[in-house]
Amino acid sequence: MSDTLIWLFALPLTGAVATLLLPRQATALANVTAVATTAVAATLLHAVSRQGTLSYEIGGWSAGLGIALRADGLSTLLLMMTALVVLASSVYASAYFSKAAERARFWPLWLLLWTALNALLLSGDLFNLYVTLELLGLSAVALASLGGKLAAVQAALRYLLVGLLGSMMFLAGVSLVYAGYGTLDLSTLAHTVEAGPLAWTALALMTAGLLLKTALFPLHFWLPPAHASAPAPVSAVLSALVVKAAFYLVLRLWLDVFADLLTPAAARLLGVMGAAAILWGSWRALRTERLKLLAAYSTVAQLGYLFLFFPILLAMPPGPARDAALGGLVILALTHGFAKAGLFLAIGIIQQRCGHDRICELDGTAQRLPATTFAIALGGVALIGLPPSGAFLGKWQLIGGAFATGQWLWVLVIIAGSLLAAAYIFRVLGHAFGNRAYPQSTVTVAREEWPALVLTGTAVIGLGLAGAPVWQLLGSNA
Amino acid sequence: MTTSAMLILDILMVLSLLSLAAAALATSDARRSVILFMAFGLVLALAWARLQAPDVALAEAAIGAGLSGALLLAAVGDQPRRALTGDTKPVHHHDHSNLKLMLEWTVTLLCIAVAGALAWALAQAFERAPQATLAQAVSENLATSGVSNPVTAVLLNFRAYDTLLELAVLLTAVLGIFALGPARPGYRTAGPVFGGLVRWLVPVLILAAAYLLWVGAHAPGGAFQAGATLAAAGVVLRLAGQRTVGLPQGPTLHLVIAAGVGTFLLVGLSLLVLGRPFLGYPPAWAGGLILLIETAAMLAIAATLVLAFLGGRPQPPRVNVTGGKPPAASISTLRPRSREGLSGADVPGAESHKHFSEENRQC
Amino acid sequence: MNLDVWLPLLIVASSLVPGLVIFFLKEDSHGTRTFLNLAGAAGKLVLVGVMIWGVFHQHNYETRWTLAPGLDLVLRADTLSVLFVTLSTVLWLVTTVYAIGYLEKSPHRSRFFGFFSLCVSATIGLALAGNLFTFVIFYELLTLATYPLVAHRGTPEALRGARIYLTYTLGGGALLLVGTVWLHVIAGPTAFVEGGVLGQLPVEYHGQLKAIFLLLLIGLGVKAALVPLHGWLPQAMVAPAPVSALLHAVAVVKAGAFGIVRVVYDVYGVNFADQLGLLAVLGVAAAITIVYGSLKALFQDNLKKRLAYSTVSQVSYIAMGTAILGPIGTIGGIVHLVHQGIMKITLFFAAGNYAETLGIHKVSEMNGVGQRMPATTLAFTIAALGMIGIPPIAGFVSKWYLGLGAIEAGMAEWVIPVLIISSLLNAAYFLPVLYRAWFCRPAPAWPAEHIPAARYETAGALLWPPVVTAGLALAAGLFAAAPYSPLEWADLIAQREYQL
Amino acid sequence: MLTAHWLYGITGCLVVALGLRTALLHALLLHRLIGINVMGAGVFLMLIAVAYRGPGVAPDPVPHALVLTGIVVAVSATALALALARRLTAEQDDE
Repeated sequence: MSDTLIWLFALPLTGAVATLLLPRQATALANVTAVATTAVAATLLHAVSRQGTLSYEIGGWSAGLGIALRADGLSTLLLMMTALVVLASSVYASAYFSKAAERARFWPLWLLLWTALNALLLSGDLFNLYVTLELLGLSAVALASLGGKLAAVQAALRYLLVGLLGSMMFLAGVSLVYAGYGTLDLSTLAHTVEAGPLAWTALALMTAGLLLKTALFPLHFWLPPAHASAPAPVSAVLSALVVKAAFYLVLRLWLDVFADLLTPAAARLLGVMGAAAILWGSWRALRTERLKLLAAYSTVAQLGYLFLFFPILLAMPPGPARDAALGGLVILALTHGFAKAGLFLAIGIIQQRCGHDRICELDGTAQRLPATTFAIALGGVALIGLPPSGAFLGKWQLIGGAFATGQWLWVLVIIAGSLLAAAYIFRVLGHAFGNRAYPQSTVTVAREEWPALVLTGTAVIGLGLAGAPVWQLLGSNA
Repeated sequence: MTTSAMLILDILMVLSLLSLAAAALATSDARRSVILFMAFGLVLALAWARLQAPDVALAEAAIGAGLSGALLLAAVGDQPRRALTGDTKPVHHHDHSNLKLMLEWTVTLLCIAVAGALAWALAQAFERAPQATLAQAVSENLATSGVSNPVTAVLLNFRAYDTLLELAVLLTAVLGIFALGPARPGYRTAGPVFGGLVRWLVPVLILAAAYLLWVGAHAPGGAFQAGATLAAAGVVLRLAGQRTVGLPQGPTLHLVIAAGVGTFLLVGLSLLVLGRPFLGYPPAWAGGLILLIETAAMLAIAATLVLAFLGGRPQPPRVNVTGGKPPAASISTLRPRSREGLSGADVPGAESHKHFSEENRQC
Repeated sequence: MNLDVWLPLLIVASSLVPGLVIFFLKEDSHGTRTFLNLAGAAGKLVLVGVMIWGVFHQHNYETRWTLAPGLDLVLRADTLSVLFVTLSTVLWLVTTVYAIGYLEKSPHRSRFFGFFSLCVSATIGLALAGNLFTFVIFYELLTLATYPLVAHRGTPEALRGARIYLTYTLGGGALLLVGTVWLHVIAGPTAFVEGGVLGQLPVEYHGQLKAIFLLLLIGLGVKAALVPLHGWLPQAMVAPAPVSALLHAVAVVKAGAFGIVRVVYDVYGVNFADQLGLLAVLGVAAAITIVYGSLKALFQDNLKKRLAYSTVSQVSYIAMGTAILGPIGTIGGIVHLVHQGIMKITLFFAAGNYAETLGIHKVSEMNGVGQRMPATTLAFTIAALGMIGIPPIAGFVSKWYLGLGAIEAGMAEWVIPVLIISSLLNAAYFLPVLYRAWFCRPAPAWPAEHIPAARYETAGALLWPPVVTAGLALAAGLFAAAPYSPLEWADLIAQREYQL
Repeated sequence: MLTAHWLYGITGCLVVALGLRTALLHALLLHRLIGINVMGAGVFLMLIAVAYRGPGVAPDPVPHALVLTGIVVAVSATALALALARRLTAEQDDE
């Protein structure tokens, strides 16, 4: 059963090699790989929900000497989201890239990115995590630069430099850990780590590097241009999954590995940065003229909510209340993943059909591209956090936690952010409902329109009405 | 050698390291700073040799200093300065200069703080001097690892998974480079003297690579050092004006650059299918499998590094223009690609839309 | 299958499913759409009938679905929810017929009817909500489902009206959410229980409970159009007439008023609310709104705007009834939930007919419209007189009970004057309209005669709904004492709330 | 704790700081790239210093392996960055 952990990264990697060697069949191969990997992820989800955390010692070497893979509730849920989002985006991409040359360039990098994501989510070894981070960063940059325009290349270059800086900081922290504790295995470290300059510096360096990669305000400057100038399916995955991978690592380090030596003050710092991200990101999203930039800035804001959970989680004693809050954090992250991916895919369709993504010229989209507009509306509902989206449950937990721990101020930030989100989403929908129509083709390819609908639907209906298992899964091995 | 002499050596080494690093980062002239960086790398290699890390020293000399240097120099060669100014900065420095000064100071202080924290942490680490490091574990399991060089054992057996992903990183890099456009136009074909030099230098390098690969099992060396040496041969050929530097074209080229990852996966997964753990070599076969993987890895690494040096897929002869052309040449070759870019702005309908944009400027 | 578990869900689904299907219909598949709409409405009516019978006989219908630990989506039928469900279902049926006639060959009908059904589903959902969490979910869904209806015409004014509507309701929704979560943290899942649940909480929480009540009151007051939160309502009248009917009578405004009733009676408990001094706050807000709305209505020449302000005023009778301690006042408030709905929808249907048939939008254009459109004008007259409180029309019953209740509760000295003033104002802004309609000589030509006088004064689908609802308004007054009449049902509710 | 430890260890820290400063401040892409590489080298130096066990004692091979991996990853990243820079020039000249 634990072989699934291997296949989760081995399948996409094999697919990458295959698509590279057989460019003619690349699209077919990639879609097959996507389906197979998703199936494996589903199997894993099932297994973990049945028998709790799974782990695998690569090469049969005991963790420490060798590298161990681990899949607990948290990583499994993220793996599942990754699989579904990448699968949908792959279907979309098969229709999105018209030229064979483009497809041949795209698929191997795409599957390498997936490999990196899965490897990162599974890895239980600090240095291995560094390698996965680099693989993730490089593949993401290569994909982001596929746009080929000046803006895209420039953004990709900045993205790369920032990413490298982040990984170097992370590596410095890792080196300190090995120097001090003689191990790289996360679970071993969790037991041996003790407060002191060593642990502090290591955690600080690793966290700083990861915050740079997950674009937490004020380290977000690189994100909007990079996410807004990439091809639609790439933007979808960058915004939905790649930044989340780095966030996932912060969560692991703070809540699992270094939990014992964390002070509320440190968590409050993260909270303040998160709050700033919410307000600033939402504000910029409201002011921007282009739909893709809007989506990118909203990512900056949404990540802020995730970090707002830290001061609340660390102020709570272990127990059902804390588990509920953690579940809220996870379901918020998942909802954003699905919603934002769907949103970017939908925007890609609008961009292709209308030839632009200027918000003030979208009038009549609701008539010309009803399905796509509906997808945007659904995604918007999730971003605002309105019921029945999973984000509603997440924000409920967030507000509840803030009240329970007496941190009222965060509530104001959450409400302000949500209202700003409503403002920028309905600014778009307002234009879409406008009846000043432009003479443009209304032909749409189902293969392009469905993925966006399915993803945003999952975010709103799926996670909103059937989200309870998330808590069970997290609880099963907490 | 006496400890005091050793100490003096150490101090000299450390000082030169610091001064070279500082100098490399201080000079504003690109070419100079690259050369200083390479020098820094070489001294670093010496320092590591002194710290009994010969494998790493070799790799640093060959890759860290050698090939990175070559890449950077090539970049300096075809980049007009302003390109390297390429706005990659979050903060805009020009005009208001006192803001710039403030920023510089804050960053400098931050870096000092980082250095301090690092040193402090490191000091504590050395005190704790973790006894239960993996060193013992490695030496205990070395016998069954299939090789006698502990570093190779860690790289290709105990932590083989890291190496697999690392090869994936190399693959990603070269694919990314391919996606960005064709290789630089070749250099002037070598004169008789250099030509003669090349004629015996290249075989030597290839032999050296083979030797490093073979010796890696029990002595310093291995796939990476070997791959780097092989790449060096490619670089030499390239400098001699050899356009394709003996690399295959088309599908075969893909086969080569994917060889490392492919072989690794093949071995790992077949073991899994045969009921062993992923990458869990049977002790009897370990040596052979590792050599197999290392050979494939070497080829892939060499190819990747050379392609990185070329700056892309080597062009079929007709495109190439002999004679070192100014960047304009490489740009002209890029033009068509930038047209078929993927960004939404050049999808059908973009033109037909243009005339609407005017009347809607309000809002 | 077990009906007790499935009935509430079925009642919501009976409009939700057709709505979702309609989205995917072609624009021109008129027949299928009409069939789905009417079938859904009729089916819902049958199911509701079953539910009324069951609830009357102490049946317990409950659908429960866990969304997260401690957060259950609960649909439950009690006397109060059944009252609101019945009202919405009946009026929805009528409004659907009217809308089908009204939107003859106007664009995007599939979209319109899709959201129209979602809107009603949301209303039914919040009527059946078994706890505050569920109520909030459907309350927000209602906001979302109404936005496209208000924006339907896509004109700049429509979009502007929709934007204002959204600004108010989402703002209110946010406060409601905060209040609900806060309450959830203090008191755990707050199920709606007759007589309330918060009374048992220790004294140190009372301060927080007051703050929470204000949050909830503002959140609900936005939809209930309590002054000064009423700003969106007059703006939203740019929407098509069926939507106005929906906003003013069936769904939105009602949802707010219903929420206030729920919070006071089934969350706080009316006695506990009084003990905290919250009823007084509510009463004052209601009184101000009643008078202010009527005053504003006086100065509107635009007919729909005048009706909108009259709604602002009339809906607060419900809040007023809630604020009056004692069963009689409660009956007055709750029965007005129904009466106001029937009468106001009649008025909006009639206004819509004037606009659609003769292009009349202003009161000043209504001279002599009584001769041209007698049936419509008669319906309008009945409803208007009812609003003023002339016996034997429904409105009179409500006001009568409110007055009695006030006297019983010893609040007469300020409630009675408010009732009298507002009734006078109602007369002042309705009677002139009736006078013009019946007794003034018509202008040589109507502003824009779309539908010529034929067998009927206008299209049948437009004519019958107001006639029917006017009849209902009359019946609700005449047969107030009959079993299953709104009054009797309100009486039943009051008995259960006060455990009489 | 040996002299070599703190001598090279501290040097590593300083080199990291030097590289970091350039990576953050310098205007020229090439210098920032070199800065990042220097930073990496500093980290590697720290690791090798940690692995050192004194004369005559076999050093810890694990950090050596990590550094080897790190070097290769660093060169791949540098190569990609330079390719991007080259494309950027071309695009800028296109403008």
